[in-house]
Amino acid sequence: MSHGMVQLAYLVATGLFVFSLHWMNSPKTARRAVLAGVAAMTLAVLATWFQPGVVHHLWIIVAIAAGFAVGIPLSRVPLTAVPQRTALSHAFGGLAAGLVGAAKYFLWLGEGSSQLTAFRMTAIVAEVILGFVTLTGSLMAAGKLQEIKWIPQRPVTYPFQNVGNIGLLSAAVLIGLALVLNPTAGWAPAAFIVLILLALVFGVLLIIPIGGADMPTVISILNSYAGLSAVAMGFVLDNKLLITAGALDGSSGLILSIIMCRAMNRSFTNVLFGAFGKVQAAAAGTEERVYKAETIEGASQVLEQASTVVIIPGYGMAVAQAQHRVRDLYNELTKRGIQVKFAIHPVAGRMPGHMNVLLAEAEIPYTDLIEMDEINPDMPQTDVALVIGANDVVNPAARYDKSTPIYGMPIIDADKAHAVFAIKRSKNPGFAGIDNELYFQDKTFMLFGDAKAVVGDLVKQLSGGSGMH
Amino acid sequence: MSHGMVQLAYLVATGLFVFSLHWMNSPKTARRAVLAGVAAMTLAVLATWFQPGVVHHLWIIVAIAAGFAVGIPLSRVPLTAVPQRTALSHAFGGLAAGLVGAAKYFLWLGEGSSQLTAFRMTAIVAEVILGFVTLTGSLMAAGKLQEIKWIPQRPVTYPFQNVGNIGLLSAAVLIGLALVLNPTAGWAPAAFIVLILLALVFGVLLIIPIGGADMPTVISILNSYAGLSAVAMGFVLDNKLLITAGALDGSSGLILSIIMCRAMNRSFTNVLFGAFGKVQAAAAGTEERVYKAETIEGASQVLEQASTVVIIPGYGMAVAQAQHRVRDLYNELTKRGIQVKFAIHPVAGRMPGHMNVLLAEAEIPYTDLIEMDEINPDMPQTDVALVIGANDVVNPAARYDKSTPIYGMPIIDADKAHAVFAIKRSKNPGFAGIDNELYFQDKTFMLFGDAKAVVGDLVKQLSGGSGMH
Amino acid sequence: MTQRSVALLLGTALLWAAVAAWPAAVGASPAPGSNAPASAAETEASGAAGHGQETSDSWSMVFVLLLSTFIGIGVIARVSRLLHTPLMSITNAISAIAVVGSIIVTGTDFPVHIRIIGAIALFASMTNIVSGFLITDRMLKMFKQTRGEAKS
Amino acid sequence: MTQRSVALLLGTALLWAAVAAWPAAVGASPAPGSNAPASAAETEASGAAGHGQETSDSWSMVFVLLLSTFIGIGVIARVSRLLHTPLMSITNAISAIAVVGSIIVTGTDFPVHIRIIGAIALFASMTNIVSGFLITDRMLKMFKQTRGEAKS
Ligand SMILES: NC(=O)c1ccc[n+]([C@@H]2O[C@H](COP(=O)([O-])OP(=O)(O)OC[C@H]3O[C@@H](n4cnc5c(N)ncnc54)[C@H](OP(=O)(O)O)[C@@H]3O)[C@@H](O)[C@H]2O)c1
Ligand SMILES: NC(=O)c1ccc[n+]([C@@H]2O[C@H](COP(=O)([O-])OP(=O)(O)OC[C@H]3O[C@@H](n4cnc5c(N)ncnc54)[C@H](OP(=O)(O)O)[C@@H]3O)[C@@H](O)[C@H]2O)c1
Repeated sequence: MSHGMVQLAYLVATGLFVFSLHWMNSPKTARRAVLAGVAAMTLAVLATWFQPGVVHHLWIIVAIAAGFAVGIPLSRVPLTAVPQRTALSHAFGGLAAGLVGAAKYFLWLGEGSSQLTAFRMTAIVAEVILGFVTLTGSLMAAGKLQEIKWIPQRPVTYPFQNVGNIGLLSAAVLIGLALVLNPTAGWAPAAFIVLILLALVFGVLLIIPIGGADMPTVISILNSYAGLSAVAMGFVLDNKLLITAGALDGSSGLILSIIMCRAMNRSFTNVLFGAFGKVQAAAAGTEERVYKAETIEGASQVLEQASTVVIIPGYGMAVAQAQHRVRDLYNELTKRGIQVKFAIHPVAGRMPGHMNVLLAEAEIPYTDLIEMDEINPDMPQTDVALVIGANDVVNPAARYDKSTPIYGMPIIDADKAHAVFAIKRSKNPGFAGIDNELYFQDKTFMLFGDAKAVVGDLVKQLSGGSGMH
Repeated sequence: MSHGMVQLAYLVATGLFVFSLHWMNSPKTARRAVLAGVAAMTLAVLATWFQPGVVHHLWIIVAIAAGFAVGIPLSRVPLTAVPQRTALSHAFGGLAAGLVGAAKYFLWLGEGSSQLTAFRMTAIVAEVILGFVTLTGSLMAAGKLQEIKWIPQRPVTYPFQNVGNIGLLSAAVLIGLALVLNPTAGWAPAAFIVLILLALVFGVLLIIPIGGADMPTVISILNSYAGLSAVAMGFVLDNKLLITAGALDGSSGLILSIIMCRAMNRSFTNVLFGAFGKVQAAAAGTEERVYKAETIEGASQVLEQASTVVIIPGYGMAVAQAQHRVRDLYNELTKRGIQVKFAIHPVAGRMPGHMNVLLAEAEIPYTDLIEMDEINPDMPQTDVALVIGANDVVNPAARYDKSTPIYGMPIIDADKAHAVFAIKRSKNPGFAGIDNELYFQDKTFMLFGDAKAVVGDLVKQLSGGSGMH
Repeated sequence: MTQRSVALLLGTALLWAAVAAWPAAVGASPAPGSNAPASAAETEASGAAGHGQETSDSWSMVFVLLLSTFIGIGVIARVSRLLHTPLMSITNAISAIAVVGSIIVTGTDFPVHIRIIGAIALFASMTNIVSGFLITDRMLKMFKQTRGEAKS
Repeated sequence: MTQRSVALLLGTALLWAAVAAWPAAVGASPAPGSNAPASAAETEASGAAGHGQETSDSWSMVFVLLLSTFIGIGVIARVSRLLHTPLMSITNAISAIAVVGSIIVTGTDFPVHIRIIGAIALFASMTNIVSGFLITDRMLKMFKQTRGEAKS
């Protein structure tokens, strides 16, 4: 393939990538997005492969085959493991970028100083730092999400943590600067290796002080690091396709993390840099207050009488894998002519769009998944709000209690419904560690138990009772 | 200014141009758009000017001063003359692009063949053809819009028009191709001049067969030609800022013309290439039908009784410059607690957004200017629809009569209001040349006369009568 | 914007890109010539645009064109319909970016006849810039949201 | 997206651009070296990415970066909230475009240790591509608009 043809292929691939992300704007066109993405990637791979300089075909085939062998099983993970998979994937992306950067450095080093211009060297240093930080950072994040034993879930803090981290980063940047100025000095290769090691260590230390539950935001930020390292690789290889694809990825990570921070009412910088510090544990409630528990029979009677039901799912539904039972409940209720909608909070669960995928998996039509801002005005006219494993996203304290970590976060107005049922296993608080006012309300009734079991029982009760109706 | 600083300035200017157009998405941020545009342009001009090679400062100052001297008065034209001004401006843009292309060609010609690469030569040919076609085409369009005597308003057709035009264009393209292959041949400079002449002639012939009323669409297309010629100049000068700004302009012209075509229910290709042919005149109505005329007194009584009035302005309001009287009418009616809205059809008037600027000029709040799709559902509940100089955009024939040129065009449902008043000067048809069913309806009453005069009389009647109320 | 028109526009952009880049694609001794130091030196001598320090290859420009077209489509399609008339005049002013080329042709030490051509081009672009931005601002000033605002 | 976050993102893009382009901006003998035929020949010999036919200057790349970032912001901000999880996995697959660099390092006639590094990188990117697109498609298949569609 001539240079011109390769560039043309890259140009078309660039266009297809943009179209791919454009088509993600609606579920109707989204599957086309995957097609466009696959086509673009195939084009890019083939155009690169069939360049005259590329001759070791067997090597390429073996590596690609290995990629398929690992990639296919990785795509079959249960949906609850998607955050971990994404993190692992970022680690792989960071690894690839870092390795290519290192390979290019040692190659050009062998060819003399004319190759290692300041421009290229800057790009290589950026690529290597970003790549290897992403590698270990994402591995740590994946470990925390998978709740691997020897990776502490809780934020780990120790004296001089911030100072140490900043020192480490400064050291890496200084070495990088030295390398840009003297890329071919005798000490340069050794310094390059040290740079890599520092990046690897920094990745670990960056994530250690952040709690497992903050990982989704961290993953999104690592996503944009992975994109930026692809951009840097584009600068190293003088390849515009890499720059564009990397920038698209980088913006995506950045925007998703901004959206998450907003919905949690935390500033972007607070998560990025405040993460160095220790997460402030909320004070436990002072007085013992009373919950009203309700039986399955009672709850199903109330549900049967309702004409509008809003189901508010949260992290607990994901953990319990209760989505299929929830679908059965939805079917039972709609069969009776009851209008059932789902209220989706932007940060319900542990990753953006978490509830949507789970409920879509259970074949609930997405037109019944309503965003918080749209459903809140209807809550006062709702007969029953059924909270399934959600906690922080329905906590009214967010509206007024300045001392709580969730103060100012927009919530779903479950407390405005005529009656509230809440399914959870215990009296423990949610992710933010604070008591939930909603559960002490007069009109709130608790259904204690695992979400899957409780919803299953409700369905059994309703379907058994439906004959007698 | 070093090369790096110049490029940085261009980079920032590129970003500012994008922001400028982004801010045009709402009237609230639109004035910021102008600021960003001016800042970007100033940056680009200064960065270019202060390059080391640029030494003839007096020349530049004189040319810029002349530009200000002509530009300032040109910006003070009445709003009804905006289409002509825009066309004239495109002519200037085309001229500048064409001249720079020609200058570059003769410069590089003097410097030998190594400068005139095939790539650059292709770009120069494209720039020159686009530039000079835009020049004469836009002048013709401006002339037709200004209704200059010796430029025929009506479409001019003659035998072999299409064949002749296509032949001319092919000749220009062939000469261009020859120039790309042999940019430095002995005949090349002469061929280059011929190319310019052909482009100039083609611009005239392209517009002659198109009627004056189709000019707005033509202007938009010429807008995108002007943008594309700037893109070509960017390729010639190896300047990314030119490419970006030109592409922004090119997409704008294209999108506006697509919007216009859609709203007129004509295909884009029909306007682009169908324009070569003769516009089919619609058959005149066969039977003489009866209009009911109404007096100013009668109309103002009905208006006073109404609780909702929708005013539907059209080209006639623009011609009569009646917008200030319309504002007075709006004030009189709203003073009485009557709800008054304006229904804005996307192609009312003679250019996109025409009605909006005129009504904004008359200080009518833009929140009362309602787009067609939004106001149509409310029309059946409207007491009075007041049509001021609109015709095609309220013609119900568009819904069912396949033989009319406007068949399929979405219209404003004036005929669904409880009563309709229509202000026009005569029984003549509108732009599409067909009778308007609406005027023969039982509930429609005509107010014959110039829009400005009639609305003025209505206002006088209402304000005079308001004391007796 | 519907999918169809986006596709149409992408098609146009690609077509244009292909035309612009064909010499590069068929390998007909394109920009490399302009990248060689020899010709760069010539460019320097003639004081032309790039001042010979760095010139970019044709493919970069094609990429820039494609990306800019995407941005243009995305941004313009979201411009409020209210503002289509001012949009026409502001893009008109922006397209007068041809001023950059005009300044170089006018101000560099070229033969007088070339500079005269340049000066005419500079005058024409400057007219567009000045009148385009001024008239846009004049129109935008008129758009008032509330009656109070409109009155004051 | 609010104005504020757009501004934030533009700022980030410009910052990054400035970092990437500083050698060019301060004139510290940057890309021209790579444009010179001598080094181009070396590149050809080493069979690296560009195959020495054309290399673009650093500024072109910075422009491409800026424009791509704009496109990214525009496109991503309009992705349906419903699809944020699949969005994360599709961008994940797209960022594996690093595969391009990996193929060159693996397949060109470089010393074996370099190629081994390349092969690991190629394996890693390929894993991301395959698993990223497959899982995205798997998730998207689940989104059904109507009950009938959901049932069938
Ligand atoms: N979505 C994102 O992108 C994202 C990112 C970062 C952080 N976050 C944070 O995550 C939180 C999400 O709020 P949320 O309301 O969805 O969840 P949450 O506040 O973490 O509450 C989850 C609730 O589910 C219950 N639960 C757990 N396992 C259960 C089971 N098997 N069966 C029944 N109930 C179970 C828990 O109570 P028991 O233990 O008593 O059962 C808990 O109260 C927010 O604070 C948000 O800021 C979200
Ligand atoms: N807006 C655009 O971008 C655009 C672009 C291209 C084409 N067009 C076409 O332009 C037409 C616009 O429709 P329209 O309904 O606004 O206008 P129209 O169909 O041209 O009708 C204008 C009406 O105003 C009347 N009129 C003219 N001068 C008047 C005056 N001084 N006082 C009172 N009435 C006067 C005319 O009747 P009398 O002569 O009896 O007074 C005529 O019936 C459409 O067909 C559209 O396709 C629009």
